[in-house]
Amino acid sequence: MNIDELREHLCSTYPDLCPLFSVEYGDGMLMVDSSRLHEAASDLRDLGFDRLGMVTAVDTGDEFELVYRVQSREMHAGIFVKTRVARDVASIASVNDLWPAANWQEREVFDMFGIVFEGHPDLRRILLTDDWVGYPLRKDYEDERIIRRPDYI
Amino acid sequence: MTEQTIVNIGPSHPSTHGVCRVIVTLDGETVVHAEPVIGHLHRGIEKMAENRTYLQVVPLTDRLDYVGSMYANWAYCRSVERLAGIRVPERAEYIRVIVCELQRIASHMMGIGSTGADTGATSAFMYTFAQRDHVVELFEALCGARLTYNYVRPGGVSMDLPDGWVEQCRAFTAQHPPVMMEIDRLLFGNVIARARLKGVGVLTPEDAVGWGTSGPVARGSGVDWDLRRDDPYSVYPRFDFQIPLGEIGDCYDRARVRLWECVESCKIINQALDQIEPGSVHAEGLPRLLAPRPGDAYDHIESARGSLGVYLVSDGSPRPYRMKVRSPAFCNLAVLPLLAEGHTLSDLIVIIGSLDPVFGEVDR
Amino acid sequence: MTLLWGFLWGVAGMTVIAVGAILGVWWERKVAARIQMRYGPQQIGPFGSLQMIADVPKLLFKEDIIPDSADKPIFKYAPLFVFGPIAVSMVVIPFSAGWAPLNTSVGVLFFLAVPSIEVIAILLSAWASHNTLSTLGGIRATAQMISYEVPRSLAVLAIVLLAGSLRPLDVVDAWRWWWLPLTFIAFLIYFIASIAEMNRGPFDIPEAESELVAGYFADYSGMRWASFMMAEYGGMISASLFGAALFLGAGWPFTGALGVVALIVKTIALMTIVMWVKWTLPRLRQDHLMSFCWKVLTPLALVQLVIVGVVLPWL
Amino acid sequence: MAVERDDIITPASVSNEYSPGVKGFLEGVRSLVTGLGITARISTEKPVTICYPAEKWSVSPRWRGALRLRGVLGRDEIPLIRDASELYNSVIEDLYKAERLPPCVGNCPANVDARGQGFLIAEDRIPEAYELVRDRNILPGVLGRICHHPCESACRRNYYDEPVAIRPLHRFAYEEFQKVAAERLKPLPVTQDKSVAVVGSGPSGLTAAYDLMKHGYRVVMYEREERPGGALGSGVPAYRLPRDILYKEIDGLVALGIELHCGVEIGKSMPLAALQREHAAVLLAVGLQESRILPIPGHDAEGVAGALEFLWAANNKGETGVRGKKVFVIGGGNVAVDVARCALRTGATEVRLASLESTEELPAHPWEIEEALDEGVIATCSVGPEEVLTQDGHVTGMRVRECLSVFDETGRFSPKFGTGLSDFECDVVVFSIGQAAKLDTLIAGTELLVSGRGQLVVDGTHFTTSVDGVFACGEVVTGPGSAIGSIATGHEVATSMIRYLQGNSLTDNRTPRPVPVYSKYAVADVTGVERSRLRSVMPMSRPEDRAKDFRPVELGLTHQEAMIEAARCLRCQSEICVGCTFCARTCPDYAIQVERVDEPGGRCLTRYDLDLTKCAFCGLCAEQCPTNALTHTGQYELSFFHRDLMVFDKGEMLRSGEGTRATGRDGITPPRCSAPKRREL
Repeated sequence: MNIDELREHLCSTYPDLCPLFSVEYGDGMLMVDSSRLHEAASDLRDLGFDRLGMVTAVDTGDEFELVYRVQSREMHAGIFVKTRVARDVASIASVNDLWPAANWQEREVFDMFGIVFEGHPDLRRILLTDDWVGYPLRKDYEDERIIRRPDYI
Repeated sequence: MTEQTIVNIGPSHPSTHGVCRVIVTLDGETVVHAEPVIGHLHRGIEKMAENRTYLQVVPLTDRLDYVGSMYANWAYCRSVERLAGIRVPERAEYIRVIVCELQRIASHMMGIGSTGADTGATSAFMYTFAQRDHVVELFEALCGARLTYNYVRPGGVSMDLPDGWVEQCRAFTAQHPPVMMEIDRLLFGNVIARARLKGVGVLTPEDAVGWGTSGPVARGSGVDWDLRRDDPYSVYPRFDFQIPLGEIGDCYDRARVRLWECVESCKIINQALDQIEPGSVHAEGLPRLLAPRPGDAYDHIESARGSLGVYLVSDGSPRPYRMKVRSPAFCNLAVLPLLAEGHTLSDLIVIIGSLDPVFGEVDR
Repeated sequence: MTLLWGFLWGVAGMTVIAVGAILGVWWERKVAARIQMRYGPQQIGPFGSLQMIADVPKLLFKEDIIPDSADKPIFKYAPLFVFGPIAVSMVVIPFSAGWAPLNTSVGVLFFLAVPSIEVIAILLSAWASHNTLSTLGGIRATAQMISYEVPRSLAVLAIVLLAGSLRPLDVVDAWRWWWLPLTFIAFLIYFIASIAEMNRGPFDIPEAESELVAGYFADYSGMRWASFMMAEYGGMISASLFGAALFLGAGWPFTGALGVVALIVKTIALMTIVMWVKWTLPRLRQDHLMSFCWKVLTPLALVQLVIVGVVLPWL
Repeated sequence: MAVERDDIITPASVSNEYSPGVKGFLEGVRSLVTGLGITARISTEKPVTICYPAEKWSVSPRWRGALRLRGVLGRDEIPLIRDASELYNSVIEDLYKAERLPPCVGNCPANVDARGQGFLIAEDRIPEAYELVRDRNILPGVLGRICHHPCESACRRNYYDEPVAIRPLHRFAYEEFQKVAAERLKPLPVTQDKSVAVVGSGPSGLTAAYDLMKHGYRVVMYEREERPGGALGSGVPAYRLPRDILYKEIDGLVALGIELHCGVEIGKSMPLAALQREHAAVLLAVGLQESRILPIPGHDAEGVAGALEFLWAANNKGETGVRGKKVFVIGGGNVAVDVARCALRTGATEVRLASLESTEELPAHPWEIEEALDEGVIATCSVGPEEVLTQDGHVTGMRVRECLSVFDETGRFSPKFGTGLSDFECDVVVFSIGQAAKLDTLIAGTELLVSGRGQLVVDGTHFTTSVDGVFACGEVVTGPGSAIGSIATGHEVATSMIRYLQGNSLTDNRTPRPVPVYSKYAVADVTGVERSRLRSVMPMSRPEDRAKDFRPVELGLTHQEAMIEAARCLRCQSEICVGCTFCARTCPDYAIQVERVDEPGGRCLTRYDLDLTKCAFCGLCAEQCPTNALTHTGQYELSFFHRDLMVFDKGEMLRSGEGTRATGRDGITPPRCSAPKRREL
């Protein structure tokens, strides 16, 4: 399967959000609903995206944007899979069963954002201590040790 | 089966290459389960970056992979350049390639040397460190620092090559491969080292891909994947170089791949020194305060440890809204429990060393 | 009277070991440094030779840290028993033809047996530290030292067989230069096994700097730690001396005072080789160590015995 | 080890697998011996380490060690760049090579010391500032209104927020100087017996005359027109340069000793040869007198004018005959914009500016275009004149052809035209596509050569003509250019003439004017910048008011505004910290605290604290320091007896760099930042 066929396939599978592709790494983007994330990830893995490069999240204010980056070595392609979860019930299906690489990375996202990955075998804090209070990379995280820069530039 | 012992290796331990703690369940000397506990060096760099301007983040990236600061500098700068649409002058790209290949040598010297040190061959460690010191002296002449360079900047590099630097660099690349051959005979030809390294910590290619490993760890398992060739960035397509691969993915292959890569890096440096032309080393007319358009950008480079990526989100302000470092050492270290199981405690140390983690990068 | 002499010999042995350890450490630091492209100590005294003189007071005055969870009496006194047997074993070494501090008919046996007490002391100190790494180191040391007693003793047996006496002075007297090729395998085995006995690289598995940090003496500091180090260097000195005396003909080709000098030169040469090997070779793993002992050294030592036994009737 | 391609030269010096059995055992033994051999060999070689610290005697010149300040405001004086004209180039070059030349000075064609001006004005020494500027910029009051200020585009302040208002400060200094002009303008003493004639009283002629007078020569100046000033008087619109200012400033120069004869046209009133006989040297600074007009169909119709004539009429008569008419201006340069704006002021109903270049490429200065558009000028870009439409010999309109590109790949002027034609209705067409010299009467009877473009042929660097003793400068040599550019040629020709008059070689030991290169600045984002840091806004009259008449558009700075503006100057490259606080703002770790007081006369840095416990030695602060006052030292021994000692105050920052509290001992010499001697690799 080459890139064009991949695009067609994804366009037909996710017609509402036709992904954009380029042959270069890092340019494909696929926005899926959080309920369909695991399904989409599974599809992508079956299509040859055998590497999960990165799992991370962005606190957009009212919800979290989860960013997965999957790569295919044969196609020389990388796709961002993005999805959004609500802030108050931050929970999403784990992709640990598809790529074991998600194990630590999802733990890190849980550690920093408090997003729960359902089906993760070992969802504990990873970088912070187990008794840490709060999720530091959330924008509303408060800690008196954080030095705020003065407003001038 | 005897009664199992739980042994705590680290966080302060000479062979954890930083501050890693491994909780090892031992059956006699055999590892039943090894659980790495990381985060002792977590400084919250991703959080700190949200409170600094784009330029001020560069010194922070120095402290990610402190064995190879240039890589984090470069990955971050590439991401910023992609985000802000900055064109980098060609000379700057060449300089970046040269310093990063030198950095690869410096970093692998650490990796190979610590393979020796972990197995008890301390002298091999000193020999590789002498080589690393040559590189570090080149960097000192280049940017005035020996560890945290703060050299690659968004839009180019901070300073042009000093006078006589190219000759120094050529002298280094000329003397380096023979020394590597000697290290090869001293360390990897040695019957004891072979016994210690071969067949220890075998990572299958499937696991290597599935667990997201990259760099020498993946290539040691025969996964033919190198961003310099497969996602050619910068001026890498102009160079002729090979990508060494391992056969079975044991500690021996991983360490040997590193050694081989150093020789290939010398080739790249020589070619780059031949091709480099005079010119500007920094993009003209770059504002002091970068405030890229809102959006996100990801770029990655092949660091000494694997694919090092930086994901940046901008909200249009002069400070990154979110910075995520996809650190190769973090992903590589995740396979440690997989590799260590069934080997002895001594092998566990060698396996940690062969993954070559740098905890500044693992913990961020 | 005997008691007094014994006491004086003990003090002399201690002194020899202490001074030898001081010089040995300096020498090892220089050798290791040159192998590693360094200068080593060079600031204190000529070529840094007084470096250890400066270090000894430091070790003496260092805080003596005893872990709370340690078994205190054993923890405190185990180092003495590590160091003591090594010092005692020095008394049977034939320094020159016709002169050994203690001329006993079972001197060879004494030399092989007494330092083995060290194993117990090491195990005690390891256990008393109440530390998993130390305990592991102690167990490793026990296994290693007891195992290597076997090839070492067998190797010495070859030379005893040739000399027909267990008295070291008799061995020295009987030694002829052609014994050297004849017992070369035995000498090698003795040498290798001695390295293993004194827990030095590439057999430093019990200490294993990179694995067990320092193994059985990880929790020791100050003078207690120094006694472990002195034991290591004392072991090196005594094993080298004994090897040089038994296998290399002591003062051969000289006699008298010159012979003592020749013995010391041979000893230093052996010690240098020990250091050279340590700073060159990687460390073995426990299972490699054991199989090397039982599958290589012990059969070879037996082969040597057979060779000697076959040659013996024609002498 | 598996390899992908066969052509790899394997670097592996040992085989991957040993043979089985006894052979393998022997191979193993051999590997051990090999290893022992390698270490034995290395142990006989010279160690790579050095004896520390005895042999540690140099670090990289770029070493990022402890920081120090070279100088500080309040303790050290800002150096003023003032020297005799013939030495000035070498002074500038030396400063440039030493990286001590401020960008504003380097970028100015005449190298006016704008930094010194800012310093003196901030210290309330305004007449001195005027005189400092006048040394290099003969008419600060005039140029303070009309200069295209290359200094401000090079101002380092662009990098942080907005450039310092250097040009308005020239003007302000002139206005303040007028109060004390009477006692300060004294005739310069004539010490030499030779005299010099200058033909033309434009900026370049005045500059040369002033430089010569400073050397004690008598200068006689001849001007064709009734009033002096050259192109400043005839070409520059009065709304930018009120004529009384111009004449008053030239009067000041006359008061310094120039013998000015107006209304004397050399070649007509008296021949050039007469001047050559009478004076030891003659300088021709006659400028350009004629407009170029394209020979397209209809160019000779009534209603077609040249720019110079049009501007002369507008400025000197206030009437150009376009009242109630539509004006079509051809050209995209500054003169064309001037013509357009003058046409508006003399009553044109519609003014259209047509240029070959596209909107982005217009050669006129962007601020000029912006002001013109504000006033109601219509710009039609990327068109070339095709034909003047006429009816009965009168202009009725203009036909233009679309222009695809003006320059070819190599950057040469080579316009490519498309096929699209369009007509514009108009009554007057003004060609503003360049000027030419009219030299035929002047040079009649001499051996002076004229180039194909109608300009005097001169030696490009010394401004000597083909006749001995006759020099030329200004636009008649360089072609159309800026006023400050003409002034620069005036300085050069004065140097040549002084050497000529003293009988010295024109070329020996002469430094050509350096052309410094500075990186361009992007427009700084000033959204987060405090109000107090921004540039003083030049008061402007409202566009709808100013478009009607020739009153000045820019209204000038008040005394207070000027003082604040002068204090904004960063005193670049002076190696004296002015407390600009940019290091503190750049520091990622808040390690620097800077405070200063701003009292004229008592301006000083009150606090400069560097907290070394926070410093990460990233070097960002020293890298961006505009004055180069903050530098790294070569120190690498930075251990202290007490943590409190790690906070460096101002006094500690100003230490000499030899011996610090870091070592606890003063007077020991730390390693110099010298060219590193490296060991053999």
